[in-house]
Amino acid sequence: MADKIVLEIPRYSPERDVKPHFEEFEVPVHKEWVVLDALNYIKDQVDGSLTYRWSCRMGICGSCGMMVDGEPKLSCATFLSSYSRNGNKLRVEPLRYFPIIRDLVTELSDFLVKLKAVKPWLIRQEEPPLSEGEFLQTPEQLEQYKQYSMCINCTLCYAACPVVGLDPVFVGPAAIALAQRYNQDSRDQGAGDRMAVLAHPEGIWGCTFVGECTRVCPKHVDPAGAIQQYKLKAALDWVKSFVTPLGRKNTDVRREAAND
Amino acid sequence: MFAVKQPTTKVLPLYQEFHPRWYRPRVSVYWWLGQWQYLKFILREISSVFVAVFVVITLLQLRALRAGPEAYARFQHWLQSPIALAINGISLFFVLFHTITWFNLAPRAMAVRFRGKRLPEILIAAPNYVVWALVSAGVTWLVLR
Amino acid sequence: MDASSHDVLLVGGGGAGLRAAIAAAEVNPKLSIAVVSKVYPMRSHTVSAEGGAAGVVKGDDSLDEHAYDTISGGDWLCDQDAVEAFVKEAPQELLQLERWGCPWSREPDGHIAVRAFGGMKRRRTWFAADKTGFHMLHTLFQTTLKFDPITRYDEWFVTKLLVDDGRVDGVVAIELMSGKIQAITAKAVILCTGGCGRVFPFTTNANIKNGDGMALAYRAGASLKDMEFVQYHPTGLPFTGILITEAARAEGGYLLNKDGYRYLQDYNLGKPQPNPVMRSMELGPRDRLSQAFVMEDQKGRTLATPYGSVVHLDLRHLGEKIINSKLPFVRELCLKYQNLDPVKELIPVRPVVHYMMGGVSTDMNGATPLAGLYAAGEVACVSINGANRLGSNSLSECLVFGARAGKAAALYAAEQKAADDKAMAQANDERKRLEAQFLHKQGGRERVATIREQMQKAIEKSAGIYREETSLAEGANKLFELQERYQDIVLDDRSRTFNTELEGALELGFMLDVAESIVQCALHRTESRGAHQRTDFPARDDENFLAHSLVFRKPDGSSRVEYLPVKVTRWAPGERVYGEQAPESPQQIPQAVPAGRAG
Amino acid sequence: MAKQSSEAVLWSLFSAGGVVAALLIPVHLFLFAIAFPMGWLRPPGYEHLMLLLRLPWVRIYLFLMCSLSLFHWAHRFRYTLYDGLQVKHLNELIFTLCYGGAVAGTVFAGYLLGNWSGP
Repeated sequence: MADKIVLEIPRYSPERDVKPHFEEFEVPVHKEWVVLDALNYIKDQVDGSLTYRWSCRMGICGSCGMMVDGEPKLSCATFLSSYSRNGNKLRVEPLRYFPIIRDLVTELSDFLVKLKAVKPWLIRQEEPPLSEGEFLQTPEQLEQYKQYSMCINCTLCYAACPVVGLDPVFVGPAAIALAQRYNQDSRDQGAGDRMAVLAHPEGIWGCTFVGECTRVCPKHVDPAGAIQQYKLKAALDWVKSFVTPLGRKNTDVRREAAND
Repeated sequence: MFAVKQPTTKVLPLYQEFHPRWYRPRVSVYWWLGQWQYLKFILREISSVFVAVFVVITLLQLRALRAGPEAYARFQHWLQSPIALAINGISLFFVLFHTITWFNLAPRAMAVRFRGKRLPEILIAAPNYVVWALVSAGVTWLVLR
Repeated sequence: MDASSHDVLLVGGGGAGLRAAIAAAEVNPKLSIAVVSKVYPMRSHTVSAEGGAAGVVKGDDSLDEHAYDTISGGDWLCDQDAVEAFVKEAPQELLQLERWGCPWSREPDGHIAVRAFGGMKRRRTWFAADKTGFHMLHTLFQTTLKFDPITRYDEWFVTKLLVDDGRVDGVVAIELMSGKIQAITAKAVILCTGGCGRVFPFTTNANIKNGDGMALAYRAGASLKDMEFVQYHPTGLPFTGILITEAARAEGGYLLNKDGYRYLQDYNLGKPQPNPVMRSMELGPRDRLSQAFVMEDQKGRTLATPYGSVVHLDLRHLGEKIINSKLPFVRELCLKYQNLDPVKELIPVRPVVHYMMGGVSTDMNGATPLAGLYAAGEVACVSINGANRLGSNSLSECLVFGARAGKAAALYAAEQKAADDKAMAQANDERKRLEAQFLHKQGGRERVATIREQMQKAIEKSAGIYREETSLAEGANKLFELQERYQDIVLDDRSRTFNTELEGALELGFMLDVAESIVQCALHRTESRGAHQRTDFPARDDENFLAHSLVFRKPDGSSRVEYLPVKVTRWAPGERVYGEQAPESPQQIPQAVPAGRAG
Repeated sequence: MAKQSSEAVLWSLFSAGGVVAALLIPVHLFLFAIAFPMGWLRPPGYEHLMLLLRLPWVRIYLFLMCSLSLFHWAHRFRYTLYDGLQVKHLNELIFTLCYGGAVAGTVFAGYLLGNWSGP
């Protein structure tokens, strides 16, 4: 194993640059160092102006996503030593398809708008008083949506999804998976509301099932699967709307309520 | 539904203090060449073209059948031409690629649950292959009988 | 200069901050509420909490037992009225979170499941596998999205509280993306910025936990309480300091020294049993377990690694099924960061700085003596944690006191008039200070990272698990020197856009103040209690120190320590007994209140 | 809502076509376009094929195979053009071309197979 590695990092500051240019930094490689440790080494020892986000360093806060050797990764969970053979150069870039604020920092407000748009909260028609205790939910019912509740909003899936890059209005993998998280929750009655938002050319129908979102997800959420299952449900809802005289949206809510 | 942010104009405005100017990388037209997974995806999608090509060939063959034994023989002869064989050889590769990717992705699109647990993907994918084998055998039998 | 104005302003968007925001919005939907956070709220450190949140919910448990465990766990330094309110409201808050969709782990019949936890006599820790904090934070964040009165200032860094005539009028903050420095005025400000683990070199705490709120309040004239009580969690991974949750021991994990011996039995923590026993051995309180490690290390019975001595946490006998269902994150963390599989291998662990029992001194509604200033969560000291916090009380604390502070601030704000122009003048001065001291500064030689490292080393050496007068005095001197050198700091980065080096420098300034308050409080408390262990004063001294330390900042920047008596309601100070000698039911309890379902 | 349901229809047709194409096309293609022309297998005689095509269910089977496969193509090709060539601004043209093609193929298949009156 080499004891040094060169990091190639695009530098961009709107005050100085029209577009990013690469800079190289030589950093030591320690067995237990992750890419983030190398960035911290540069910031502390070499160039204090290197700009990136990080916080928990244990793969749960979702701040430190970057393109590492062309792949979306959490830099706190990617060992430096796995790259030290690649000619001793490693490219670390901001997450793809996002506007860049500076260096490795991407612009996330659009993502947050999309997250909110899918109504990611428990929707109930009536709210019994707290004194009635918890909504019962068996471990099996919990299992139905647990996987989709694991998303840490790291946006790696957006950086993996070409549709996000090509079509900026596409709602995107994490947000749709989050909608499914609530749709599949036995306590929720808002699937109809969310369907109205997501059964849309810029919602689920925009997805072409590239499947990359699922491959890069560090928490195994499987947004691609969530979206296809959503499409299937939307198609079945459409068929049902012919069978039942009631409107699509209403049948949906009523069925969910009946399940409760 | 979602606000589309207009890309910056061609002439870049100068930086003004306290007004961040984002750099927006453009997605190359050849984005799908840069990464093996993307290329695989595009090949998967392109497979549909070869599906369509074969459907057209099938329809032409049916028309030839309708038109009588001579027309059918002429069509058979065309199928033996190098160009037809080349097209169909490539088609076979893509069609098989379609079948395999389709079967392997099917379990992801369908969450089948049994006693609260989601069935492992292999249990959903495997029957697809079994059905495929049976149907293929059935068609072959019917045609060759 | 731009300015914006709100009724209630939250600094920090973690568990306490978001809970407070929702509480304020529910009290009075007409109020304008703002959450200012230096990170996107879902990045807040609540996300890293693993084990669970305590709240009495099962029939075999009682509020009094929870209170007793908390008070004895805190070595009788808790304010008992606050603890009583806390244990009463905790179940309701946890239930409320369930109503908002938190994916709590369940019993087969669909009811909430609870697990055992260190220092607790009964099973009362609600959990969502071992990602409880993550699920709580995301549930709270997603729930806030449906409240229109809540405005968010994501990635804004607060540098100063606006104080006028003993009243807090808002904050000055930097919008990181643009570099804009502006006033955000408010009738009430609630600090929910979490703790300050990053003052120490080896901590479970995220990079963002720099004691910002503590320093903001301290500089504004509020006092900090019980700052000498720093909790070391007994099981952190060496090098990274990543936390291996106490739930690993609650599910039955063993702590072994280098001979494979369950050494806790030598430290008055009970006799080893194959299955976990409440308040015994591995389920003893965190202070005692961390102290036992130091003793074991001194006896040469730990293992040496490049990142300090370690002992082993053994989960192998639990089997893959239990580990995967109850402790999946532990396995994930071990595999990803330590390259080992706890199903088959021993986990190397060592004590790691985890939590601040102390913080901004508040009353039971989160109010500080400064009008309009509130605090809740780890940044605050109410105090329910006393000299040692019990695992799984902190998440509940965020909810209970977050909600209380939110309500109190909303009621207060509704009665106040808006801030006047003086706030703007102060904000302007703050902008000039930041520019002169950092962005437009000429000269300077010190790097942020150098001073930060030296501060961390100094405080570890002087105020670690065991302290004594000489080392604390040395630490105080070193911190004084570093404060001087801090004035000579120079930044590589002078730009406006997302200047994280400036942010780091400001955080370092906050940490230096907080570090000093820790060392000063530790120096003045000449007794040993809970997490504060003085080798030169090994006994607890209830006569002189059944009292909270209050540290104030004097006009010259130095500190003054005072004491405030502990509030005792029903539990007279006693001996902390763990292991088999532990009383079956707590003494001194006039009547045991059976725990009903919350409500 | 109209747009919403049309997408659901198109996606359903695409999916059905994907299944049909995956199951049926390989064997048809292998037999009729590779194995028979190459002489690997003895091709069925004209009469045998005509016999089969007189069975209504065989014609329905072929009709569905052709039509659904074409809708499968139309949907995928539409998105491939959008994404691969970044020509989403030609949305209407592409839409008409793709689904129009599928409809035309379906009509042609219906004409061929609808009333089989071979010699």
